[in-house]
Amino acid sequence: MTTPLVQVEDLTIDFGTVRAVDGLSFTLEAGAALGVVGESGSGKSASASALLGLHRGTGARVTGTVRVAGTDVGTAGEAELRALRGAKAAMVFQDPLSSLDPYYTVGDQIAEVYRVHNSASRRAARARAVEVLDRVGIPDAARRARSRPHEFSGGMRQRALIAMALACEPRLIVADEPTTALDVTVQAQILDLLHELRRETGMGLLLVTHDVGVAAESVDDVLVMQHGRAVERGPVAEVLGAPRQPYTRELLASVPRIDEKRAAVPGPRAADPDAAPLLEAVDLRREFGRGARRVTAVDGVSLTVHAGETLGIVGESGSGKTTLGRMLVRLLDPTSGRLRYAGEEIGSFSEKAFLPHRRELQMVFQDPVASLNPRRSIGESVADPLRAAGESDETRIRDRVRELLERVGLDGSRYERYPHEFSGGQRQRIGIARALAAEPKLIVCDEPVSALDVTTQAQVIALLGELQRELGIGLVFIAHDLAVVRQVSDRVAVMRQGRIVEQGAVDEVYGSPQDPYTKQLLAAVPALDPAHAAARRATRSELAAA
Amino acid sequence: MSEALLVQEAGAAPVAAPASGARQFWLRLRAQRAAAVAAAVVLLLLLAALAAPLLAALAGQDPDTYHPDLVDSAAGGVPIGSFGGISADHWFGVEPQTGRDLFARVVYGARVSLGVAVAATVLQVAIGLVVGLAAALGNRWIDQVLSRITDINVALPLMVIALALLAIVPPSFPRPVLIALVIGGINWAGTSKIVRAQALALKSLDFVSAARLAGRGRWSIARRELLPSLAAPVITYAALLFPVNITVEAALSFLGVGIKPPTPSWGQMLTEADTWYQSAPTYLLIPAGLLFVTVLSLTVLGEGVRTALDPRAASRLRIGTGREERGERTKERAS
Amino acid sequence: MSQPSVISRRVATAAAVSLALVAGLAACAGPKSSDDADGGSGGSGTSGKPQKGGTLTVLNSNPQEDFDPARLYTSGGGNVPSLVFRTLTTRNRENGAAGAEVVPDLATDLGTPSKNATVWTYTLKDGLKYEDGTAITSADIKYGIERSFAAELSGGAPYLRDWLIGGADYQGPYKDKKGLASIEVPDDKTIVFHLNKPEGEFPFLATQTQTTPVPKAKDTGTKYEEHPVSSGPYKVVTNENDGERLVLERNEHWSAETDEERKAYPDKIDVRSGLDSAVINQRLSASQGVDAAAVTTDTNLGPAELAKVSGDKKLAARVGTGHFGYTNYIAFNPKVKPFDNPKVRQAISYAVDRSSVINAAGGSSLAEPATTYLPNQKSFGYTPYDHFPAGGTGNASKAKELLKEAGYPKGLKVTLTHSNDKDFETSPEIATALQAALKKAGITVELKGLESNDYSDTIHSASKEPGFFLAHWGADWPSGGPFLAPIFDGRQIVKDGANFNTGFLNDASVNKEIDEINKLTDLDAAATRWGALDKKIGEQALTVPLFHPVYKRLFGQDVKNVVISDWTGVLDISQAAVK
Amino acid sequence: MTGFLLRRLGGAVFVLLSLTVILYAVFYVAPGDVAQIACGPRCSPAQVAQVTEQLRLDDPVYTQYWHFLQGIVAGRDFSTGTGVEHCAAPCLGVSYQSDQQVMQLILTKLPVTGSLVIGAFALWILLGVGTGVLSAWRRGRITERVLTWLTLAGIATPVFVIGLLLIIIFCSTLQWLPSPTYVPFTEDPEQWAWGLLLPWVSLALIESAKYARLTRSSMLETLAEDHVRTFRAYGVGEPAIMRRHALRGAVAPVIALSALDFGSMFGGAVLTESLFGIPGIGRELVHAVKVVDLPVVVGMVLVTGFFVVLANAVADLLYALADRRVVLS
Repeated sequence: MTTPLVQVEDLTIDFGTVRAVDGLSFTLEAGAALGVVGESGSGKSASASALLGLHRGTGARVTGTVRVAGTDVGTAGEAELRALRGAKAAMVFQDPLSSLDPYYTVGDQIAEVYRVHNSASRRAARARAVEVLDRVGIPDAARRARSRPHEFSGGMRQRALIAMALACEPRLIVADEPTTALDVTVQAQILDLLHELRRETGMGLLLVTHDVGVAAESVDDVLVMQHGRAVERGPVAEVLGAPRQPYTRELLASVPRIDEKRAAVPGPRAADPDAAPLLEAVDLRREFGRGARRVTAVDGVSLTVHAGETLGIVGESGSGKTTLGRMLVRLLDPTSGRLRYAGEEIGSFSEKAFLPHRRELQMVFQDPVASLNPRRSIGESVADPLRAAGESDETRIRDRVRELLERVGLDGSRYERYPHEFSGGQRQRIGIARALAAEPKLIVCDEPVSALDVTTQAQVIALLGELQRELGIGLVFIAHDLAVVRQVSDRVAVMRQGRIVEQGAVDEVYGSPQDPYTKQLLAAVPALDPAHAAARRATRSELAAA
Repeated sequence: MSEALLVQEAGAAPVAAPASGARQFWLRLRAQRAAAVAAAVVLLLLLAALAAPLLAALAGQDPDTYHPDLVDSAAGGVPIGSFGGISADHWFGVEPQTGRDLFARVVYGARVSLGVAVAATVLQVAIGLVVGLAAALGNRWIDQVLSRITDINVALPLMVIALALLAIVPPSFPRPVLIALVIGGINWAGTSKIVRAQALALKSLDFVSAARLAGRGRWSIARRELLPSLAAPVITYAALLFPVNITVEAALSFLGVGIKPPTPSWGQMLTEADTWYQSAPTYLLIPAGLLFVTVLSLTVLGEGVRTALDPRAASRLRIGTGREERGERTKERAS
Repeated sequence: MSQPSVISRRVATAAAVSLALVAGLAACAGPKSSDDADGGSGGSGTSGKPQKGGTLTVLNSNPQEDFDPARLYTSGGGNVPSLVFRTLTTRNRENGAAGAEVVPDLATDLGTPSKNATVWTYTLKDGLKYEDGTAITSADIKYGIERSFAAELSGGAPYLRDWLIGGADYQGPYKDKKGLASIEVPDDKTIVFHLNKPEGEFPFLATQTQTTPVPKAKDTGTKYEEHPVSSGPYKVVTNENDGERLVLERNEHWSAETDEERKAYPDKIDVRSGLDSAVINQRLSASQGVDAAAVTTDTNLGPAELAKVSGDKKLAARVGTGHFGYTNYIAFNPKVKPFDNPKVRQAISYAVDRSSVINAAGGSSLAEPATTYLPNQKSFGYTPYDHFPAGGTGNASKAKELLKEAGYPKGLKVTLTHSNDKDFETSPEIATALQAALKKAGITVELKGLESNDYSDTIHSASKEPGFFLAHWGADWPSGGPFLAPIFDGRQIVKDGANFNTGFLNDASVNKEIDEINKLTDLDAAATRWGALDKKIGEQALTVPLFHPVYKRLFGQDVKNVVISDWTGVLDISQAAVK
Repeated sequence: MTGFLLRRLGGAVFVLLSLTVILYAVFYVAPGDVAQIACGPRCSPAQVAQVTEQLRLDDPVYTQYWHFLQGIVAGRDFSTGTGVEHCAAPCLGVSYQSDQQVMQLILTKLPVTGSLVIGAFALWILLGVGTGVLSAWRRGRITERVLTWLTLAGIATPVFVIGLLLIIIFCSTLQWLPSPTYVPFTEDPEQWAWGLLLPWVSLALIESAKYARLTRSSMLETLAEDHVRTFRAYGVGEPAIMRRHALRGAVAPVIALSALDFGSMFGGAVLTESLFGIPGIGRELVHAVKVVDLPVVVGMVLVTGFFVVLANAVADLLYALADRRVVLS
């Protein structure tokens, strides 16, 4: 057996006082595929960057040995390192938009990289760029090579990045969360592409991801990381099928599964379909921009939400689900259509007339960083609805805020703390507490868990369920993750291009989808079982061909 | 410096720089040695200006007493003695023609120059904040009208309006106040543009939506949610405006509409000293040097404040307070 | 729709105040009378006989915005216009006091007075021609004077309007085709002026450019200044940007035989104006390239530059020093309390510190202390007096004593109005120096600085005039008449317009003496009596004379034949040579 | 695009009209008797009254403004005394203090200020961007510090101090250069350039400071971006990264700022014009304000305002051209 393609021994990386990677060792044989899986902060990305010596000159301290394709990354000179980068080992980054220079055409950027490692003419380099773009499935590659990154869709950009990686025929591709920013259907395509390329060229793949499902679909071996250390390594089927370490088990248990029915819900759920709906939208439309640039974000959506029930809304990015959610709580005015709440037509109310109902419709936002004002204490943020309602007794406000914080599982004495002192999941809880402070009848949750790690996701979802049972409020749960939606919803609506393509009881829609788009979506969801994954890959190509 | 640049520079500050308590801000500021020194210098200058009478008394001088015996009348009034008449009594020498003590005039001049610049800057920031916020939060009409007013403000030539206004206002009106009002009242477009742009960006953030859902009104939102986040870009911008305002005051003096004697100001001293460059160089070099030090300190301080307001800077500064910022987004540590 | 165009462009500088030459046009100075006659203190930069040829460059800060003889104020229109416009009489182009005399120009003599000096008759020389070769006639001179009455062409001195019969109501030839009857032209060579009162100084008035001939056929009204028809040694070849750049070349039809005054050595005069005064002085002191043959007709050395020049012998040799009849003073309005009290006015007279005022004005080389209102030159009839001796630095105790007598034992608080111009004359520096001096006498002075137009409006308005302000006055011609009459003749008080009798003096004996002196055609005899009158008026302490300015100006190293008269004080470019 | 241009045009007209209204209002209350100034200091009240009538200053201010607007649209006639002069539309009136038509006055001043601005502009871009690139390239080293100090000196020093120092050094002491004078380009291009060299340099020294800062900060910002990491990860060398990627990021902001500065410089070079005696718009404007010459002030401000407004639009356009991601609105 020859020397491994990648050989990492006792790799330790420190950022200032924080140790990101702690004594990591692993190898990767030529042509093999290794998935590095872990939650955020586990050190997986830092390790990947170390393979190409990208920590040089950044202030991070790196010890241990890293050998990639015969180069000792730790001791190599600048020139040697540059010869490694791109030519022998190429990296595919997470965010395809910011990873490309906005000012140059995609073709030129690939050509530039090609010319660094090959003494080719400008023309030849461009030809090579078109060739690899064509290889990664960019239609009309010769023409699209002359486009700038912002003229590409997200999936196309990610393909372009992969093309760049292919340009110099490297022996190793390091892909750092290559699909995280993408919709499921696109994610599936990219994963399929990587799979195919590997099979074709025989290059090694190191895939870094937080999504166990993605790893299951794409690699032979998997390495689970936590707190900078390797927890478990083995063939993918083995690790995912029969985890030996408790952490691995916990991780796997938290992953929502699409094929799992919603657990039976104990307690009173006052979802009486015959009762008058809490909120009813009829033919809601919303347009942005004027004249030639007009875009219809939501195009005639009708739906109802009852007290005590959860309506799930799924869709990919750009499907209009967020716009719809904001209209439901009147953060956005509908362009047309009707919106009835508690028997009143509120769609056309002025801000002033709506004020009495304002606080009864609340929202929990996706980004736990952006949804709390970083310069105000969290207590003040939670107290906002109380003060706005005219409460001025400081003691009563404090008591109520403490009560709410404790209700969502936080320490009630942390009134004076600022958002940055909390983790993402905690901030999401604060957001929920703030929504509850208004004593709402309905809460629209816009991707409330998509920014969270799986273990945290499960906790937040559980909290929402609990509150709903307790308070009998109506929930609208907007998400792109089909598995999550299945877990929480009574009914589900699938959105595409501003319209609802399918709507119904959750088990019906997931069990026997009618609309082709729903089918496509469901097929794109990565499965945890590698064997199953192969079967689904086949289904996908069938669907694509159809 | 044109306001466009300032817009550009201040605009580069992050929208809603996340998370920074006052203490961390202070830590980050202190961690930058240049900024800390600059802050000390600025503080010293401000103190000197405030304590001008005290300092002058300490030197045993006042800014208004003539010393005809210390200048050579036949030679145009050039100070007698080397280096512009620097002596134990006159630390910075004396002013040509009058023989007034330069040290006293410089410290009193600091009062006027810094005072005018501070007042003008505050005014620019205040007007800019109000107009910018109103434009960002108001409906399309208000935005249109205010944006046009801002355009008019940009197109108004400062010098022309200053000349006209200074002629209109009765001379009994205190000149430094008037100059501060004129500079502040004519040069606010930059601030309002920044504020409008930043407020529009902030407006789309979720925490502003949350405040609306809580039932807050527009102005309450502006005050509680937007203002604190606007502080970073506005402070940064103000630090850049300040030195510009000092030189504008000097330029007004050059055109003959600046601070009036006997009140000293650096700008006025510079203008007067201009022609004395060869025969009494210290007369020019002292105010010019001080102006330079002030502008330098303020600019460095401005950069420092901007860096300190950006929590991402913490890791660069290696004080370890902001490191978790990035990971924080997606991380939950056993809650 | 038609709107009349307009008028003089007379600019802030001129408007401010004193009027007279002062302004940018001619400021100036000639060697002091004591400095004698043989070459002026400036000397003639380079030795050797002046030759014809070359280009003289003039570096100025103020553009020659007015180039219409009707609109120029100063006698001979100052320096540059005098190269183009000849007048009935003109200044004697000599150094010092001799230069303060009036001599014939177009006319054969200084004029023949009759009927108690109310009728003046002039005869033109033979062979006078315009630049186009046509002959100059007395009718053209009459027309030139008449058009100066048109509102479109205002800007000239007020004497023609005040002296000529019917002058006050005449609106100029554009509106009144009949013309002004008090000017007669019996033939092409003769012109007769009928005055409404005796004026022995009419020959001085005849030096003003209004007596320049203007051919009626060539008159283009307000556009005339773009190309005025030359009667002098040079004609205008280029006039760009309203007088900012002027190029004058020889007028081939001018004959030196008819003109004893203008030497016209250079072939070409190149006037570049609009320059910063610091830059002008830098260029003149460097004297490089064209600047070697350069002069300035409007920019003095400032105190700072003087300090530099005085340390450099070579440079000092290239400084022309001149004295121009000019006084800077404090004016009182006795209608305003407490200045109605002569004791208060006297106290202030005693308290002034002339040495610090002079320092503020640029030091002893640029200003001479003044205790008389009239300039210290013979032609004005200078009669020394110092009614309230303040010494060099002020007599504070005497001042306090007077204040006590006046009823202000604890001192006094007053406001001093001044202009905000940077001219070292009525400017803040002077006011500040006074403020410091009066403080010693227990007088607290508050300063009130006004912008130029406002200042000029205020101090010349009978109703708004402040009690205590800085003022200055320059000579329209070197005689006591135009110096004293506008300021102290009670009949010249103007209630609803620009008033210059700022002390509102209306003393029958003064008025009578002015009339008597005006009857004299013997100018020396008149001068003596003007001097005596000045001394007498001085007793009333309506003004506190502060200083007479001294003008110092650089000229390039190739400039020869430097002549600086006491009339203008300016290096006379009609005499300068560059070869 | 057409919509963008039309909206900009509408905005520009509104802004410019507002400027004229403001000026009429300000000058209406300003002290200084225009007729007295125009007539001369020793005019009698009767003469002043005649001048007042001729200048139509006895009309109410709104009538005067109306005539001004009429002149722009339809032109006006003015008496010269001997005849009538027609001021063709767009007529900005005739100076109170001289007889020149304001439009002609502007047309004679424009090339002058234009010469100053264009030369200085070229120089300051060269100097500023060069300095910026150098200090971004040598970031953290002594070169950067020295350059930072130099640029700060540029910001901190008033132009009249720098200008005078340059004259003293280069014209008087070293005598390397002729004294600054304005010679029209059409007359002698070589002298034009020599005469304007010092004014150009003075302006450029001061203006280039901010370009240096802007270039440097834009480049550093770009260097911190993800795509630079991409190219580093593909073995692209540092010089190429600076040249191709970092500098490219500075192009759009520099172009946009240049357009704005270029526009505002037409009315903003007052000090430089005064110091060097360049007979341009700024100096004429200050002079006109001092003598209360309203038609000239209004006309000149209209022109300088026009350049500012134009520059704003051009800056947006250029920015969008330089950075295709930007949408014009």
